[in-house]
Amino acid sequence: MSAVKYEHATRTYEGSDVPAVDDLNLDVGDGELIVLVGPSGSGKTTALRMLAGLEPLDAGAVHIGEREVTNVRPRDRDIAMVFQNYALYPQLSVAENMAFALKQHGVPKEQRLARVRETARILDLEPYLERKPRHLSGGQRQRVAMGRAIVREPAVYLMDEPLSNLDAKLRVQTRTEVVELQTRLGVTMVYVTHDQVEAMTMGDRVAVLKDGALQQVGAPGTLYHEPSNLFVAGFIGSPAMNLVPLGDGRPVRIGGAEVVFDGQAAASVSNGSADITVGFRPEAVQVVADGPLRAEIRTVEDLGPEVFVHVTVDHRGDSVSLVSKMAPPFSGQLGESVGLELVGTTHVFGGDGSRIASTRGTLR
Amino acid sequence: MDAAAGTAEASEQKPRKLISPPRLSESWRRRLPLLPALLIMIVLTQVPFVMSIYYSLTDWHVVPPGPRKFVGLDNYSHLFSDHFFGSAVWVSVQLAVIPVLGSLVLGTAFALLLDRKFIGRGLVRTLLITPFLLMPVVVGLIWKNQMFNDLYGVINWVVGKLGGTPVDFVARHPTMAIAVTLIWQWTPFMMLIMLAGLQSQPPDVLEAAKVDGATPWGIFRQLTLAHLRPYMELGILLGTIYLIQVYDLVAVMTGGGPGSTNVPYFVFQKSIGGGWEFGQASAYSIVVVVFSIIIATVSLRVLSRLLRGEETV
Amino acid sequence: MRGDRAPRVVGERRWVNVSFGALAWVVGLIFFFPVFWMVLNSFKTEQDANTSPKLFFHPTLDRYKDVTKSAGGLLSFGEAFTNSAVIVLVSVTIVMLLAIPAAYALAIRPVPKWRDVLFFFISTKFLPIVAAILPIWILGRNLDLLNTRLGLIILYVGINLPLAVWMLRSFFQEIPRELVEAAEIDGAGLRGQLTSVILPIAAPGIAATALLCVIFAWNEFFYAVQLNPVHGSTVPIWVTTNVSTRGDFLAKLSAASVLACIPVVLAGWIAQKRMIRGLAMGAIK
Amino acid sequence: MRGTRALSVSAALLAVVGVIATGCGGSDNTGQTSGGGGKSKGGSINVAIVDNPQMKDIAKLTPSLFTKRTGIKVNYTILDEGTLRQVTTRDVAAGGRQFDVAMIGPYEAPQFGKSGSLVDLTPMAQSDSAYRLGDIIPAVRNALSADGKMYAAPFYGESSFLMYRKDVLDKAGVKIPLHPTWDQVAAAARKVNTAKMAGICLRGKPGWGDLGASFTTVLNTFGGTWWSAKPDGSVDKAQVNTPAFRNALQFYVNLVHDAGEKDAANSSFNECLTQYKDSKVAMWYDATVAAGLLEASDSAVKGKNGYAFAPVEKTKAAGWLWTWALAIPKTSSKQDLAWQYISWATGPQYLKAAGTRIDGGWAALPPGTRKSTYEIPQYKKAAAAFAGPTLSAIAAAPISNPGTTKRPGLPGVQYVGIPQFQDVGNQCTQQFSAVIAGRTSVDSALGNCQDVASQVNS
Repeated sequence: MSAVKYEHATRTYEGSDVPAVDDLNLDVGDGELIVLVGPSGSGKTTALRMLAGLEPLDAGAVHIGEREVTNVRPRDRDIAMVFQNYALYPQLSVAENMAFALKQHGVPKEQRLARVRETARILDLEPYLERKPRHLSGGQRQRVAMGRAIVREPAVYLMDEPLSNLDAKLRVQTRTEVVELQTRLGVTMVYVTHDQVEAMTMGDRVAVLKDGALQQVGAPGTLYHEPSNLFVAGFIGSPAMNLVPLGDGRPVRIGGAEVVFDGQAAASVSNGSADITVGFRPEAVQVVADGPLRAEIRTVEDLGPEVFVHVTVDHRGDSVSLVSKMAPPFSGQLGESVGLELVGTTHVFGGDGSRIASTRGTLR
Repeated sequence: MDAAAGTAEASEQKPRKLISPPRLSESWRRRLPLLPALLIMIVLTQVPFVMSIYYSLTDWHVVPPGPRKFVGLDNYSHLFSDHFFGSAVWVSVQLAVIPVLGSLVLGTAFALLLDRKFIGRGLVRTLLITPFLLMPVVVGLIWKNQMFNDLYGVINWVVGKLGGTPVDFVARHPTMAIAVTLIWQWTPFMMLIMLAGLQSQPPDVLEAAKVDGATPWGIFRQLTLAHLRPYMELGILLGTIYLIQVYDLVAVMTGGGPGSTNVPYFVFQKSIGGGWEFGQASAYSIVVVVFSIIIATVSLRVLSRLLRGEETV
Repeated sequence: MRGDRAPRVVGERRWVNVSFGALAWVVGLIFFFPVFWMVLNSFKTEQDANTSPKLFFHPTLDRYKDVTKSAGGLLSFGEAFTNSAVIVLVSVTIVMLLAIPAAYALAIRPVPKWRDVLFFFISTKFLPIVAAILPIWILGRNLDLLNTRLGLIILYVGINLPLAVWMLRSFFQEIPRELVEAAEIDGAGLRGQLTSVILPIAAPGIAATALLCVIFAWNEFFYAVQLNPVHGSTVPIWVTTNVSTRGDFLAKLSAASVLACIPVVLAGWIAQKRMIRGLAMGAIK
Repeated sequence: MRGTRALSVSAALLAVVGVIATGCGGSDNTGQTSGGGGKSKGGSINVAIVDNPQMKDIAKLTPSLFTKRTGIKVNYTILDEGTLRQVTTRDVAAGGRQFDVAMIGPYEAPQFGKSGSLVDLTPMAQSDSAYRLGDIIPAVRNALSADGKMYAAPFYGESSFLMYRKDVLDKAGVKIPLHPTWDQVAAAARKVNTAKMAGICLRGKPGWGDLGASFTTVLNTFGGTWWSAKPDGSVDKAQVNTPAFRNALQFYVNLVHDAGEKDAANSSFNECLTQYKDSKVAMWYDATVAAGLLEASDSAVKGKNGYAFAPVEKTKAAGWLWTWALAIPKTSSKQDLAWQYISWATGPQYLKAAGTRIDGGWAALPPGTRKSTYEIPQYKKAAAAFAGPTLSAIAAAPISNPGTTKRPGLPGVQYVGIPQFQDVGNQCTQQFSAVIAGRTSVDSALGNCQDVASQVNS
């Protein structure tokens, strides 16, 4: 039985004819942490707000557990939500903030205090219980917002980019704490972020959205290795996948070198006549002294465990930039002319952006 | 006049060259924007105030025109024994407290009604603001002749239609009649402040409360009210300041008398309203100022949270 | 109007919203009734206006003719209107230009003794205006400011400045401190912070403050009649010239009052547009 | 995007200031002279008048009838009685130099004259043949003079008398003699008083010029007085706690309670006029100028009214005398221009010229100042119903001995001609009005009034 279910959920804001969320179908399993990710304006926050009941649905339905909640008031959906700016109640103390939801549902005072104290212990907020939100740091405020959700023990947790206002180091640390908490409590969580690294590291499954439409949903690995279309391929992974549009020219050539595909997919690609785009991850291309594809090094980013080499290739007259992930040490100098060699998987995308094939390719 | 107002602008307009103007000490840099307003207020209000204090120490009759004789504290001596002044103060208190609270409650209720979207919201908001746009003299005349009038008043017309016996409001209950008129006139003032207050409330806090299970009434009681508290205090402060000065409404509606002469009308009667004793009138006014400062000090520094806030550097 | 159509709030039954809308309309109409009655009277003959409430009558524009018909030497509506317009616009503009920086220096970058300064501002309003008129009139006479627009402009700045400073300070308190600091880090001075952060967020408050200052200045009668009875007379003086101690005047007064408050109604309507929440949201994101 | 919107707001504000500042600077000084309209041949004068219909008529006719002839431009300040008194008294007494001509009443004229604030008009009036000083009704001239010097030229005069609905009283079989007594009037009022139509309309609104005027005429004829007088005529002791004063007040209050109009405690001239014309009251004791309004063409009660002298009790006559007159403050620098205006405004020629030009026609001429007014044929015809009673009422006004005992502040019937009376009158009438409204008792009102009145020492 799925904990959360979007069924053809659609929402179009007044005054615009383009739907913010267009015919979304998504099932979330019980106890699953699903991440909605996408650039700003992709409808991820709107989708979350539709689940929370803060945005009405223009079509379709939303279910929580076995109940359809499309027209149910937010307060009757048994959900908790952490907002991007935390939305703490300015006039109430930390304890009162955390106990607020329980108080609305008439939970007796001592029980409220017990649960608040328990949650405060988990999030080590005990010393701040009597403080007002404005006297807390960003990180503490974020934890209070989390605490407010946890105390409620709701059916579903909704998180709207809760870490985006934290500094980088705190963000990484809080990210792992959230995942630990979610697994330990075994609760269903719908998490929205624009940061694809956060998505890949936190989500049991990740749903990529663009312009209101669901591009792909699946495990992080699947998205990384088997992107369903050009957008997902380009969006997931950092630095992004190398994409070279080749139009309908056959045989498939990049710069001076020809790309040879092995496996049965190669046949359908090489003798077809549709426009295609070829893509390969940075780690799928290596810089070698004398490979068939000539390129010139532009910048070298040494991140310690790996080195990213940015090169430009002369492809049909204009220079295309590619990036390769090399293992240290890497001795290439700026401006040096080098060769490129394909080692990993090469993806082929059709004219409409959908992925046609993923095979090993070699340059000759 | 415009030159003074310009100083705050001029000092900023200098293009921020690499070498900025000589570094003013931090506290002076903070005082700069305040100076024009502060200096103008000091000049405009303290000169007349000091002159008033001087007049209160003189016996100055204008009719028949007589010279100003310095009499020291004579004017103040019999002031405290004057029971007319006492009853005037009591009327002033009533004409400040009842209208302020009444218009605050109504103003807040209307602001809440108007904070939601509904068809024709802009028009209803304009309708609700108009009472405050009229001149007090006109408001007094409308209410006296057309609403409260025993024979021709609309209220008595309705009372008559409902079978009740018409009541002569202004004559029988002057204080309440003026208070009701003031409530009608000042509710829009309070509504404006409350509306601006409501719209400064962060929207995500309200959504969080909705998600947390609070009913609209629960949200108002526990969150909005607390958020509005500084605005209510601001409304009460500014409302009281203007209501203790009400004078033309009393003159037009009742022409003074027990239960309607408040302090401003009392002082008016003592000076240009017929008494023409500028010395005594100034004395009463200085006493009013002293009392007002005491009351304001207590209410602002102790009760209200308007002046609370972190002490600065 | 269309922009006001109620957005569907999830789970809220239709009639709840409609009933609140209806309640707002009912309250609005009841509260507006005395003004409506005044407007109605302005189209009646004095006979119809001064008798038991009459809803149905044959309307006439004569009262508006009587009121606006004027001969040389008499204060005409046109002259009073220009006087009032100049006095109100200049004085309120000066008040806002003084009050905004002052409120900045009392709320956002507070000066050391900001409590005493605020207290001083409000204490200037304690002296009953009826007593203040004595020294002010004598100062006006000695500085030859009687019967001049400048005299009332200066006076109205003194009257409205405390109100503006107090209100703006309250609205400036609402501005999240980090936004101002962010602007400051970008090198914005006072003016930069004002235009980029403070004005957009506090727009509802500023609009409300400016509107209230205009209303107080436009309707001020006592000082105006005492200081400018001959020249530079304002609209309130013109309205009261229609009151008569011998003979009916209600219909004429209503007509004069309707004309007098049209500009303020417009100001109110314009200010309202600024008071919509949209602006504030934009800045925070 | 939001930055630009905010910028446009402040830019607009600054632009407005710029335009206005220059404009204001420019218009500011024109503001001073715009009234003057540049120096025309005769120059310009500032005149403050009360806002009664007759005064508005002359203000509208001034450009065509006066300025055209003399080139003198007249800037009018029209104010209600209360505000006018505030502004003119301070200007005259404290040297405001705002007015060249101020309209004042017989209460102020003698006082300001004696204190040297006003120009003595007698020499100018005598030397100006067109003015015909002798034509002025003696009682009116004396009321405006002190020690034989006339300090204000009367423009408008009124006395008080009794107006009643002849038709209603005839139907009730009630007769009102030409010189009735208060007892007869009270009995008649109580007889015709019904729920629909009150017996008599008497003023009840606080104010020495409102309730004060009506009540003081009753006080005088009931043998009461506000103060007793010393041999030299100055104020002696307050007489509010005397039986005569109490009887007068008790009589007045009882009559209003028994047969008075609705909303009595707030009623003055205007309110009673409305109720009388609306047939809500059968009788009305007030200013003679009311007759002009009752007999006006658009009046619902035209031709149904009887007029009788002001009711008396212990004295022969009780009608009050009030006149609005034009005076020249000593501080005015244009006294010659001022007199030219006054002699036209209060002279006989204006009365003849205005008859055909004013809305109300001949009947709406300013009454009660000159004998010649009552000899103008068109006026006699138009004002036939009330001209006679008005003139005789004014002539009979006992301004030098209104009561039965010696009293200070003469001449003056419905007020005491001392500066302190304005304040005492206001405070006491507030108490009496409260009695009429039923908020306080006669005794406490008299007690409070006695306290206030006894603070006055000569």
